[in-house]
Order: sequence, then structure tokens, then C-alpha cells
Amino acid sequence: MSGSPYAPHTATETAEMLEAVGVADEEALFDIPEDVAFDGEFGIEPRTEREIRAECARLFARNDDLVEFLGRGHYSHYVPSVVDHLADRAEFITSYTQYQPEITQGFLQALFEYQSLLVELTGLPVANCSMYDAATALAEAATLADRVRSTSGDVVLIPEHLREGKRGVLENYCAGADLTVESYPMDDGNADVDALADRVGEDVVMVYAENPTVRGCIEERLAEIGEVAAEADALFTLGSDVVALSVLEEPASVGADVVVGEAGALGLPAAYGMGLGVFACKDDYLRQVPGRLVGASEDAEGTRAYTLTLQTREQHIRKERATSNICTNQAWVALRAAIHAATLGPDGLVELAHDCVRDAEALAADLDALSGVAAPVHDRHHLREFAVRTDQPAAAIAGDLEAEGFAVHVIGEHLIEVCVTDLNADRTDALVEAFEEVL
Amino acid sequence: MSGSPYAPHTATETAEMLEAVGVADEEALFDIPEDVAFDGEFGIEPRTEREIRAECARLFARNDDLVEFLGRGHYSHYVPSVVDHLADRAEFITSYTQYQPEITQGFLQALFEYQSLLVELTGLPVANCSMYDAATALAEAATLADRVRSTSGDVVLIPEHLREGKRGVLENYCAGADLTVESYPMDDGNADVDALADRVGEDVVMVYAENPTVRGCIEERLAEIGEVAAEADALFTLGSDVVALSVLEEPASVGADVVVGEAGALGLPAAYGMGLGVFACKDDYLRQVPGRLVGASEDAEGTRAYTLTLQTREQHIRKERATSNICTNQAWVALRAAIHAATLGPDGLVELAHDCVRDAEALAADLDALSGVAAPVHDRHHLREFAVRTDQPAAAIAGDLEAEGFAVHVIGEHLIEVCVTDLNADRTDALVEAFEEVL
Amino acid sequence: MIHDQARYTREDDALHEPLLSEKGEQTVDVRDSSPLPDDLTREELTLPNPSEPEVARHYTRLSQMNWAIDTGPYPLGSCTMKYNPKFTEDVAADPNAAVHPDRSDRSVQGTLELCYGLQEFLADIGGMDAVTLQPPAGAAGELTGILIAKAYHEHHGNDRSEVVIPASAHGTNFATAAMAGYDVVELPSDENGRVDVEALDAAVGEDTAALMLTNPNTVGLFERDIAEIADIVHDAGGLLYYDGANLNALLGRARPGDMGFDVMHYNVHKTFATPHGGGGPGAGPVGVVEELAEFLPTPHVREINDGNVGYEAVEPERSIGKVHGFTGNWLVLIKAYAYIARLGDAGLADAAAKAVLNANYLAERIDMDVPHGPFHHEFAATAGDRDAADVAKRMLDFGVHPPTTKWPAMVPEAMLTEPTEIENRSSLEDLATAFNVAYADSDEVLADAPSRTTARRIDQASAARTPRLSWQALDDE
Amino acid sequence: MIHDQARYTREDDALHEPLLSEKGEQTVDVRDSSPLPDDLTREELTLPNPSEPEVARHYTRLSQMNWAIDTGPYPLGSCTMKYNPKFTEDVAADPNAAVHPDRSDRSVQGTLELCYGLQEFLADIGGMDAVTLQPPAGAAGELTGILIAKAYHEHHGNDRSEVVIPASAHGTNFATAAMAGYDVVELPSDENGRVDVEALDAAVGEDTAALMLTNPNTVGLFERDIAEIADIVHDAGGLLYYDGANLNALLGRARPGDMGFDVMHYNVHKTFATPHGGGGPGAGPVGVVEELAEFLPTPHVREINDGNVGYEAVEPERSIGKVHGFTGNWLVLIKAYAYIARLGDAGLADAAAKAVLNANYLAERIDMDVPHGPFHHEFAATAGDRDAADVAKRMLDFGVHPPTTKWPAMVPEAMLTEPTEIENRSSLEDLATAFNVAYADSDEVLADAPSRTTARRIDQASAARTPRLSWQALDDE
Ligand SMILES: Cc1ncc(COP(=O)(O)O)c(C=O)c1O
Ligand SMILES: Cc1ncc(COP(=O)(O)O)c(C=O)c1O
Repeated sequence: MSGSPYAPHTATETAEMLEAVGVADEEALFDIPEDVAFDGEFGIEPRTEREIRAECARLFARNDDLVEFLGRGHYSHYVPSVVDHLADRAEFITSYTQYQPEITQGFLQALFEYQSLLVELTGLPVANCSMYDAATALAEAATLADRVRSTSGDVVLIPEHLREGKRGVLENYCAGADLTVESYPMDDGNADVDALADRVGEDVVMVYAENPTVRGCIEERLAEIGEVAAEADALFTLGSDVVALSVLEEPASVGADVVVGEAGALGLPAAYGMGLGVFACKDDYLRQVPGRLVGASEDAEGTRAYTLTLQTREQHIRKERATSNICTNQAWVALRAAIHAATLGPDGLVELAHDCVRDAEALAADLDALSGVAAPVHDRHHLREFAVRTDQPAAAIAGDLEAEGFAVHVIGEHLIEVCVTDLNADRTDALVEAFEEVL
Repeated sequence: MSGSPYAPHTATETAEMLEAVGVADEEALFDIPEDVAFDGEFGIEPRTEREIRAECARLFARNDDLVEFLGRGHYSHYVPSVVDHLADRAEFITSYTQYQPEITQGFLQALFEYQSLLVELTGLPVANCSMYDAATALAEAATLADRVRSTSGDVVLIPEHLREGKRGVLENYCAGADLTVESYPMDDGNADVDALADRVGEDVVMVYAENPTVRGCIEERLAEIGEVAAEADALFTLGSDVVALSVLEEPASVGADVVVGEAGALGLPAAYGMGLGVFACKDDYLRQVPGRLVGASEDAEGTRAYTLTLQTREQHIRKERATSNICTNQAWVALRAAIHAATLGPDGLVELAHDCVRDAEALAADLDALSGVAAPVHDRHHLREFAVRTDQPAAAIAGDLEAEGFAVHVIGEHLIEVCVTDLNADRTDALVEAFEEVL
Repeated sequence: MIHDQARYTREDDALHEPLLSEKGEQTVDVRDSSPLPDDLTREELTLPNPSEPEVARHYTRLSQMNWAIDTGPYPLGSCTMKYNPKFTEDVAADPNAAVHPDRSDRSVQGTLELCYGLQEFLADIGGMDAVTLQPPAGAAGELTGILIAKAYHEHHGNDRSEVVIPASAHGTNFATAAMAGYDVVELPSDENGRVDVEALDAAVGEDTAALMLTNPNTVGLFERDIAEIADIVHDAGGLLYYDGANLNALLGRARPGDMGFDVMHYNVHKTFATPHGGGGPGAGPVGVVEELAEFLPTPHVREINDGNVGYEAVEPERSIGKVHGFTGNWLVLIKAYAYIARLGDAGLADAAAKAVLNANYLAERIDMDVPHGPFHHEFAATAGDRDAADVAKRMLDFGVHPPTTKWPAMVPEAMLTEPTEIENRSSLEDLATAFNVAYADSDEVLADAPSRTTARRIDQASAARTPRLSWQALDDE
Repeated sequence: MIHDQARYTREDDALHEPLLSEKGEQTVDVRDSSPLPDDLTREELTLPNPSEPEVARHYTRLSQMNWAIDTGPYPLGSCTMKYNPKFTEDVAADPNAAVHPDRSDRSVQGTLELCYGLQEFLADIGGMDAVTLQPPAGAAGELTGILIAKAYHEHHGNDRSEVVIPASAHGTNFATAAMAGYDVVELPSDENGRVDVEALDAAVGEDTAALMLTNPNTVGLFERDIAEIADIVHDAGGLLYYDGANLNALLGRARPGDMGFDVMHYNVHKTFATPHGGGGPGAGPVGVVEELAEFLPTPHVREINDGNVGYEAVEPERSIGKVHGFTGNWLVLIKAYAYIARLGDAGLADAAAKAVLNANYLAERIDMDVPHGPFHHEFAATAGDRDAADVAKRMLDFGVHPPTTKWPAMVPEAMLTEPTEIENRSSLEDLATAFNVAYADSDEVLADAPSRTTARRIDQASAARTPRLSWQALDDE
């Protein structure tokens, strides 16, 4: 029988330690009543690390090698090698939350810089150092709205075009706060601001919009949405991602109270949905923010130092009156995003975002030129992705495209969505050809 | 025109710096006469790191995916992941030679530990902290022999069974020292000690033997070779590798004056021949050792500290009277070997070496059972590798095996050599089947 | 041992490694190069523009100013800071694992198979019937579990309003219950921090949706009355929720499912050695008994039952829906799979044994009192009349990280210590020395501590009083 | 900037991080489990047996006690310590590149193609006609080059016995010539460290096999008379060897081949940014003009000329044979290829420009004298009446590495400084400050320096007097 390969005890050491503790064997240290003791087997055979690497490589090789034109909230851009090399440094990745700031200045500063990046991107003065993902960040925004809104009300208004999963998470968080989720209609891919204005009222605690939308449409009347929300004393929460925010209207400038979204578009490769939730807001809500905040302070020598701060908001102090139950978050992913952003610099970020606009436009035009296909469906500007109308059933086309080596979204009976970034921009011609093939 | 992506200068910074230096442009800083100035182009298009990664991955994918049963001086064993993660730490890999020991204690200690590992494995008190590879280490041993041998003489005796390339390097180094390389015969895979004894005399400066030999045979009369050499006042240099040394006779115990060989069997994956040269010797030759030595000392506070030492042997001080011209060596590979050895521990090392004996024996027996094949050719104990006699031409068989996905050595018209380690031990049955197939 | 942490100090500016923004910023005119109409874009973007060598240096230096499990012991009680095997990083870095969550099931069979395999591992280890991998952390697992309990009660027409939680429980339990819309009933503990069965009996009733419990409890003691506790809750129609934070103590020796728990979460970043990453990402898979399986979040991976070999992601019949936008913290889950496969049955059991041995040995070696026992993988020492937080600061100078301090509240000046199985005797001795020296030091020394860390004692109060949360805020000063 | 390096200190034992052997050893009875007869094996093996977590900590701590280009400036003159782009590591780690050197050419076409591509890159950059990648370092490249020269002379029936080398040359040049069996003729330099053409004329004759030269020379000055020098040597029937250590200064602006050099080596771990690895591995490819190509080592990669597309490794007609057991430091060569491809023509030329600008800017900012100029990528400052080695030790406290000291000898108390192109202005200022503060400090301060590194001033003399080269030697005391 082999022990844990990571428990360092030699037999002698174990014996001596048992003696020091004053017991005969390890079993004697367990105070488990017999009726609940486990004496079965899991049947998990230990393997060597080489075997497991081979096994998992074999497994993953079973995933088809498709060129993904997929987005809808989970975006991949090329992650420079330096991001991996730095974030993988053991002092970062094998570290815990910074409960002792004196000895964890490095990570604290990195998180402080991440927060600052979001402050610049959103124009809002407060950003926490991560939520799990865009969906949970949105959900937390709703409960924050509920806590801070001066008048009562229980409706959270969301756009009709929203990723299913995001709505699902929002509903689960809202249920506990007795909030109801309701959607407002779209107008050719943008929020139908007039319909929204008609709907908004006393009962609405929060209005949510996305820029770009889940269909990649850039919102053209964001400031108006902000005004509509403000008039009803509802919070205006804007969803976006860090690449889009580099070039699109600054959320603060359109009246956003809260910004949520994805920061994993930087730093993370396609990760089967793993994300990095953005949460930024106005100063007014500082003490209602969920999650961790890093602040600057001084040490006993008067040198600048960083520390987790405003922890009285959090579950470990405030318990059931905490702003959220979040504890472990996505700190290391935030570090990755910060390194990626630093590597790109503002010019690199802007160029990346602009390419996402140009490449989407070009691909849409190429697809539109095919018969049996119209793209983009919405007469809007797009970033990264856009909807495509197909004469034939979308599911069949997507299936055929998959056989040709391409993955796209099916979002309606005759609707496909396609997302282009720097990672697949050199394969758009091939995609167009494949479309031609399967139509 | 884009500049170097790793030169950080913004245009403003460049301008300000040029002004501070007092020149109009960068060109003005170059003092190159026109007749030798270059104004052509290399025609090298800059590429992004993503493009280069893709290009190289495509290139390497053009290498056939063969199961290698190859050795003959370049051995691969499974390198635990922790070796990569630790050796890749920037403080190690992006560091220079330890000219300022106060600020490079970490690498110095690692090299000191590497030296200590070799001292344990060889039983010799002095080991340097690396030569380029086994071949250059052997060559340096010959020139050391030439320097330290009390009487004159110019013959270096090497075994008949020796890797061609190793002999080639030895000859190139020997030529400069006016030494001649001559081989002594083998007796069924081992050194023919009697023939060797007959040959040895005044004119011989060094006797070289390998354990195991390049055909994987374990030498059975090493101590006698040592005696033969000693009687003639010739240096006895023994070649081996760090895995073999873990279990085979301790070189010091058989009278070895110098040990050379490969340490890259630990820490390095198959690296197209890249190596890590071992150089260990008796105390007597300390001041004639080529390469770098790390020693323990104390710092001004009385704390133990490590430093490069005995540098007066080296080229940067002794110039043409240096013990060698070696400067840049294989320090980082030595670090990798040390980490690998530490991860295995002595039990792991011994087990690995024993498996190399057992697996070779088992594979030889399986091959021997095939008709048209005899293995091992030599009636000796083997470690890792052994020669196989084939009725059909060896080259044809090897070619056919390659088509089946296996690589083996052709070492004679009807001789093949096969090497088995932990990395291919699980494919020996497949190899035997392939042999059956192609015979 | 004494540890001087690295410092890179700019004395003139009274700071260590400058912020990237202090090393140089660039303002880009966004509209200049934009393919979009001006009214859809921001005017400019101002951010640091370091070169790649500068980026490398910045983060290399920052990393050296950070403690980690790879620099030394990290015995944070209830956090289970184990060594994170390096090879699990390599496994997770496989480019074939880097897929988008909206891929068709058919095209990601490898990914689904690994998910399924991990679900099975976890179900076996916890004694549960079905497992979801979706929750991205322990607290998210709690919320998932409680939402499942809620859905279960609602499905059975029960409108229950309370979740019972022992006073010594982790803050997330309370916050979770509240987030799910429940009233929290706080249960006083007995003198050992264990559930007071009588008090429980009194607290539980027809309003009780669930009891949330961790076992061993937060001072490391096994809830010996767990069978009785389960009966009480079950008899009242409630469910038992197991907080898996302390599961490392029980691996292979007891299973929540066998103790009567109906739903539980696993902290893979504790028990299964996935790196904590300075605060995350973790993963908090949730296991349930058969009756609750139909409420699991969507999508859920199962074997295809139509004769074909393969896996599919489906929506359970009465699914609570989503708790994460996609499928959870996939890269973390891969590492957990690799870790469990590496240890196997024997390794898991040995991990628990050595974790418990280490805790007991360390407790033996320190001069502080440990009021409660017999404990398992962690113990709450008391600093008595010393300030536990000060003692902890002093410990920082000795090449170790201090334990969790001042929690749980039932132990005065608690130092909740969990060395885990990865420490060898010599590092336990280092820990003991740090404890003992700090505990014996004078108040003045403690107040001045730490003196060898990158930062000296930090003024936390002023950080909270005048929050400065970005480099923009510092610039504004 | 002030830099306190990390320390992990055992005060009782007066050491920092203990040796692995001091953390615990194990003795294994080899014969116990051996499949071999006893007389073929050693009895036992005694080595440290740390756990993997301990290994990780040990080397993580050691790494923190080590300076590197990723921690700060490293302006070692003649060493060209550049940033090593991380992506080149990834390229080299491709498992498909991990092949055995005895594979058939047909089965490693990808490897051969990359080798060929790098040969072409280097030939273009150096103005050479053919390149071998085999030499594993610069010094090995020198030996290869000189052996080629020797073979050339021998082939032409010339028995030449001398190699001429300027006094200011690197030690490897002298040692190499001696190893190749040549007598060294040391050439005095003119007042600027340049070749004294008259002295050269006098030194060169029918015994001259080659002149070894680096250009810019070791104080950074271009040998303006290079055309004349080449004529002198060639007229005497000798060959010109170019030591490529300083090639970074000339990239895209001048090529050794165009200057009349016949054979040269490239230090890819200098010019082409492959990591120096704490002392190696590097690689020292050698380029030659057409006439010398037939003497290159074996194997040599070339395109297949029989109409098939592909590459083959062949033995040049009059090959000098082998200078490395196999094919050289392959993993290093891959990184060099990736670096050159990343920069391209423009990037290479810019690297040289910025390297030269940085050197000139830094020289401008320091208070020491720089006697020789106009220099290119490096300059030799003089510490005058201060001890250059002491000044260097003091610089260690300021978050920078000092330059090469006391070399070349022609500059009194030389501090040979090469910041390379990767430093930005702010780190050049840090360097200048370190220079200036140290230079101005009192003798007492210098003698005490460094005070913030892991080790304080080390007693080098006693290390050499009583060599203790292994933990066994320490144990024996
Ligand atoms: C007892 C206990 N429960 C729950 C949690 C929350 O887990 P997570 O941090 O993964 O959200 C923790 C984390 O520290 C814990 O210790
Ligand atoms: C001028 C010069 N020549 C030759 C060499 C030797 O090169 P290597 O260290 O790669 O053997 C060096 C290395 O420092 C050098 O500076």
C-alpha cells in the first residue's frame, strides 16, 4: 500500500511523531464512531504522474479539433506566453488570500493594479478584485441594487437578448432576495429604449443593458438608457468585457451605476466557461460592494503598503448580513488579466478591440454575399460577433459545419451566431468556404 | 518599420536620450567605416510570437511520431514535472554565471549540491559543475591526463566499442595536445583486459573504459582495468552516466582516477543530443580540473556561503595556460539533473536503474525467442541497451521497423541496438510484435 | 528559521516596487484609429505601457514579495493549504482542453468524460449519489446546495423558512442561507464547539429547511453525535448540508453520505490540492443523495444510456437552473481530477492520516493551550492573554505563515492551525518555534512585529477609513 | 532603488537554506533489490530523500536568493544579458522536438528544417556562406573555428604554428588557440584597445594561422582599420577569425563576412537572447566563407538536392569531424531561431541601435571616466583610484547587478558595462545612481558592502585555500 506521494513522512518519522503524540498508530487519532466509519473502498487506483498525464492527454485528444467561431460571453484572445510564465510563478499561484498583508504585498499590489485597470476602463471609482464570472457579477449587482435603492421595488429589467445561463444565475440570486426578473424588448439588436422607458417605474430596482449585446451589437442609445433608469431611481447596470471597454463608450459617461462583465477575455484561454467577473460601481455603493477590495495604506515605516480593506462587508465578519457569501474568488485569473493588459498596453488593447470590429464586419459581409445567408441580421455595428440568418435550418447547417471542422452557435431556428477574434481571424475565409460547401 | 519588441524605448524617450548623448540620431553613434558597412537586407520578416509558435509547432509536427528505442549515449527517462517548473523559474534560467556570489547564492548552492551528487555517485572527491557533454568531458580528461602524468607519453587508449562521435571529439582535442587515440579490443562486449594489459606501457597516458559500454554491457573486470592503468602510471578514466552510477560499482572502488559521462540522463528529455558532461576526479588533480568549481566559504557575518573557486585554472585568468577554454557550460542542465535526482531520492534512482537492467534483460529474451534474431549478442549483464544480431540485413529491418513506428540503432550489417528505459518499457511488447512483423 | 522577505524599495517615494502606472503611462486616442462612429466610442484610453522585459521584472519582483505554500508552511486553519502538485498544471494546460463551453457534446467527449470521471470520484469519496461540478467555489457550492434543498422542499409543497447553523460555523454558511432567502437560526455549541443536541432538538422544527454543518467542526472535533443529529433533522423534515471545507480529515475514513448528510460541497482547492491562486479560483462541486439528484444545476454530465458509448450534458428534470454562467471553473476541476487519480484510495486515506498526525504533533510541540480535543486535522490554540493577531504578526518573521486568528470566536484569542499532511517534522518544528518564540515575546516586540517582511505592520484602520482603491485614487491625492 | 534580497536563515547553524543533505538523507542497500550479481554493483547509495513539497520549497527559496535578468539590470560587459523572451521557452518545449539524435533524417524533417533555417539566418546575419550549429558554446565555437582554419592550412600543405590575438581579447581566445596546438602571439593594442596595425604587420607572417579578433573590441570600439587588418593577414596567408561575443552592436549594420573575416562564431546566448541559465547552456554556431565550408564538422544539415523537398545531415567532404558528441545544444538553438524570427531585419537592427544608445546614455550619466570611445554597445569605465571590485560589491545593494570588473586589463580598475537594448531609461537611471553612489562612498562603506544581499562579502581566498567542494567535504570537517 502506498501513501500520499505528497506526505513526506518516512516510517521512522511517523513512528517518532506518533510516540511524541502518545498514540500507537494513526487510527488512534481518529475520533469517529463506528457506526459512521467508512471501511469500504473507492476503487480509485493510484497512478503515476506520467500515467495521468498520458491518460488526460488521450482524453482531451478525443475532443474534436474544431476551429471555434464561438463567443456569446466566453471570449478567447491570444494570451501572450509571458502571462503564463509570470502567473505560474509559485509565489502567486500557490498563495492564499492575503490575510497577512505584510507578507503578501506582491499579490495585493497586483490586485490593486487590476482594480485600477477596471477603474480606467469603466470610469467608475470602485472595482473589486473579482467575482466568479459575468453571470454571478450581474446577479450580485441585482442584490446590491436591492440593498441600495432608496424606494422599494422588486423588478430587475434585463434585455430580451441575453445569454440563457446569465439569466439563469440572475434568477437564482434574485429569488433569495424576492426580486423578479423581467425582460424588455430589443429593436433590431439594440435595446428598445422607448419600450424600456414605458416599462420602467417605481417597481424597478435595476435596469441592465449590455454593450455589446450577446449578439455582438454595439448599443447606440446607452446614455438614454442611463437616463431612463435614473429617472426611475433604478440602478443602471451595464455589462461588457475588458476588450470591448477599451474602445466603447466609457460606462461612467453614459450614467452607469454598476459595471459587470467578463475580464477573462484577457489572460484566459478558452476555458470551457471559466471566467473572471468584473464588478465596478460608483463610490456611493462602496460599502455595499460584494467581494474583496484591496486598498492602499502605509506601513509602520511610512512606506506605501496594500491591504484587503472594508472587510466588514464580508461574510467572515458580517455573516448573514454580508454583502455576499463570496469568499474564494478568481484572484489568480485577475492577475492573469492584469498581466495580459500590461503586456498589450493601451495601444495594443485598442488595436485588438478595433480588429474585433473590423474582422466581424468583414466576415459578415463575406457571409452575406453567399446565397441563402444574410449577415449581419441586425443593422448595427458589431464587435467580435453577429447573428446570421440562414434559409435552411440553422441546426443542420451548424452540424454540417462541425463536420467540416468549424463550431458556430445556433441561436434560433434560422439563426446562427459567429464570433471572430484574433485567434480565428485567419480562418474566416475557410469558414466562408465551409458555409458555401454546406449550404 | 517595427523595432525590437524587447527594446522598451518610446519615441520620446529615444529622442530625449539622443539629446542627452548629444547626437542627432542613432546612426551617429555607429563608428563604422563605409567600406565595411552593411546596407543590404537579410530578408527576415518579423513575425508575432503566436505566428512563430504555430510555425515551429507545424515544423516539429513534421517529425515522425516514432517510439524510440534509442540510446548509445543519449538517454531519456521520465522527467517529473516539478523539474520543469522549478528549473524554469526566471531567477535560475535568466541568470548569468555567478561572478558576484553574494547575490547569486541560490544558483551556487544548487551547483554545489549537483557536485555533491556526483561525488556520492563516483566516490571521487572532486566534481566540476558541468562540461558540455560526455564526449567533451572525455576529451578534457585526456588533456588533463597529459598535464598530470609524471612521465611522458602520447597514447590515449579507448575501447573498440565506443560511440563514433565520442571518439571524434576526443581526437579533435587530442590533436592539439599531440596525443594519439588508439583503441583496445573487446571480448564479448567487455574490455579485453588481457589484450589491454599487453598494450599498456610507458607511452600510454590514459586508459578509458565505459560502464556500461555503448552496447549496454556491464564491465565485469573494472578493477583489473584500473590496476593495469595504475601499473603503467596511466590515468584510468571511466565513462558512465548518473543512472548507471546509482547501482554499478563505485568508480573510486575500482581505481578510477577520473569519471566522465552523461548526467543529462536525469533532468533532460530527449534533446537531439544536448547533454550534460560529468567530470569528477581525485583530489590530486584538483588544480588541473577544467570548468567551474563551486566551493563553500563564509561571508563577513560568518554565515556559510558558496562561491566559484579555484578560478586561476580558468581561461579568463590563466589564458593560454588555462586547464581548458570552457567558459559557458551546462549549468542549468546541471540544476535540472540535481532537481531530478532530489525528486527521485536514492531509492527512486536505484529502482530506476534496476528497472533498466530488468527491462533490457526481458526485452532481449523476448527478441531472442523470435527466429532470425539473437539477443543479446554479448553474454553479459546489460543496462538499458543491448545488441541484437539479425539474420537479415540490419538496415532493412530498421527501415521496416521505422515504417511500423519504431526507431532502433543500426550498428553493423547484421547488428541492431535497442535501448529500453521507463519511457518505452510499456512498448516493448509492441516492439517485439513489430520485429515479428518485419522479419 | 528567520526569513527576510525580498524588498525592492524606492526610498525617495516611500514605496516598494512602483505601480505599473508609476513606471509610465500612455494615452491612446481611440477615435483616431477607430472603425466605429465617434459617438459609439470613448475618446481615449490611458494605461501603463511597459515593455515585456519590464512586465517580467515587475511581476517577478511582486512575486518575491509574496508568501506561498512553495516558500514555506501555511497552516491556515480551515483553509487546507496543501502542496499543489506541479504536474496537475501541465495536465490543465493541454491545448485540447481549451474548448468553448458551447461546443456540441459530440465534439467534446474527452472533456465530458473527465467531468464524469471527476463526478464519480467525488461521489465515491463523499458517499453521495450524484455530483455537479458547476459551482465555482465553496460558497457557491453552499448556495447551490441550499437552493437544491429549497427546490426539494418546494417540490414537496413545504414552505420552510429557516436554516440552522452552529455558531462556530464559517461566515459563508450564514451569508449563503440569507442569500437563498432563509432566516438563519444560530445554534449555540456545546463546550467543545460541537452541536448541542438538545439545543438542536429545540431549534429544529417544521420551519427547518436544513442544518448546515461541517465535520470535523471548526476546532477539528468530530461530531460524534452525527447520527442522532441527522435523525433529529430528518425527523423534522429538514435536510442535512455538509460543508466540505474540513473533508481532508476524513478521506477514506468517513463519508458525509454515510453520516446522513443529504447534500454537500467539496472544496477542491482545499481537499484536492488545487492551487488557491492568492484567493481563487477554486471549485465547489456539490454532491447530493439520489432524491435530490433531479434538482442539480444544468448542464449535468451523464453517460449516454442509448447503447452508444459516450457522455452527454443534460438538464436534470427539476433543475434549479444555473449557478454559474457556463460550466464552472474547468481548469481547476482538471487539476482536482489529476490529484485524486494520483493518490488513489490509499493515498487519500494516508493524506488524512498524516494531516491528523501533523496537527496533533504540532499541538504537542507548542506552548499554547489547545482547549478542545481530540481534534483531527486542525486545532484551535488559544493565545490566552496575548493578542492572537499580534502573535501572528510576530510569527511572520520566522519563515512561516501564521494560522487563522481570532476564529472561531468560541476560543479566546484563537489560533486555528492546520498544517496539513505535506509538512515534514522539521517544518513542524519550525512552526512550533515560531509559535513559541512569538508567544513568549514581550508586548513591545509583538507590537513592532513583523520586522522582516516586505511591509512592516500595516495601518488597516486608515485603509478602511480613507479607502484608496486604485492608482487613480492615489493620483488624486 | 534599494534591494534587499530574500534570506532564509538558520541562525543556529550559521547558514541560509540548508543543503538538501542537511534536510535528511537515506541510505539504500543497492544489492538488496538488485537483479545484478553483487560484484557488479555498489553496496549502497546515500543521498537526500526530500519529498516533492520539500524539493519545491528548497529550489523556490534558492531561486529567490539569486539575481537574474528578470529581477533587474545585469550590465555585464561582453556578456550581453538580454531579456529572454518567454515564448521561446514554449517553442523549445514542444514534445515533437524532443527526439533522439540518432533518428533517421527522413523521420526528423521538421528538426532538420529548423536547423537549416537557423543556419541560413546566421549566415545572412554574419555575412558567411555556411554555418554549423554543433558547437555548444562560444569557446567551443572558437575551437571549432580554429580547427577549421588548421584543417584548411593543412589541406593546403601549410604548416602554420601561430595564432595572433590582441592583448585585450577574451581569455577563451588564448586558451582555444593553445588547445588547438598553436602558439599564441599576443598583440599589443593601441591606446584605444584597437589593433595596432603596425604591430600586427610585424607580428604576422608565414607562421600565422589566424588572427582572432572581436569587433567592436572589448572596450566597445569598432576596429576601423579592419579592411587593412584583413589584408595584412590574408596577404600573409592567414585567416581571420571573428569572435562573435560583441555582434549585438553590429546587427544589420555591419557583417564580419563583409569585413574580411573567414570564420566566426555566434554566441546565441548573448546576441540572440537565449537564456544564460546561470552559466549555460549556450550555443556557439560557427560560420565560414565558402572556401572553408568543406571543413565544417559532421553532421551538417543541407537541402536535399535530388529534386525531392527535404533536408539531410551529411558529412562535409573534408570535415574536421566532431566537436560535440551529437549535434550540439538543440534546445538552445530552437530559442535562437524563434528570437531571430520574432525580430526580423528591422528588429535586429533596432536591437543594435538601442543597445548602442543605452550604453552611450548610461556612460553620460555616470560620474566615472570612460577613457575610450566612441564606443558602441559597451564601455569600460574606470574606477580610477577606487577598487573596481569594491565599487561593484556596493552596487549590489541598489537593485542592480554591477558590470564586469577589472577587465579588460588595459583600463585601470575597469568596469566594463553593457546595458543592452532591453533597459529603459528608468533602469538606466537606477544603474547610474548605483554607479555614482558606490563610486562616491567611503572606502569603509565599500569594504563592508554588500549589506543587503543574501550573503555579505564572501571570503574567496579561504574558499580557494581550503577547497570544500561538496557536502561530503563539509561533513568531513
Ligand atoms: C468552513 C468553510 N466553509 C466554507 C468556506 C468557503 O469556501 P470558498 O472559499 O471556497 O468559497 C470556507 C473557506 O475558507 C471554509 O473554511
Ligand atoms: C569576448 C568573448 N569571447 C568569447 C566568449 C566565450 O563564449 P562562451 O562563454 O559562450 O563560451 C565570451 C564569453 O563571455 C566573450 O565575452
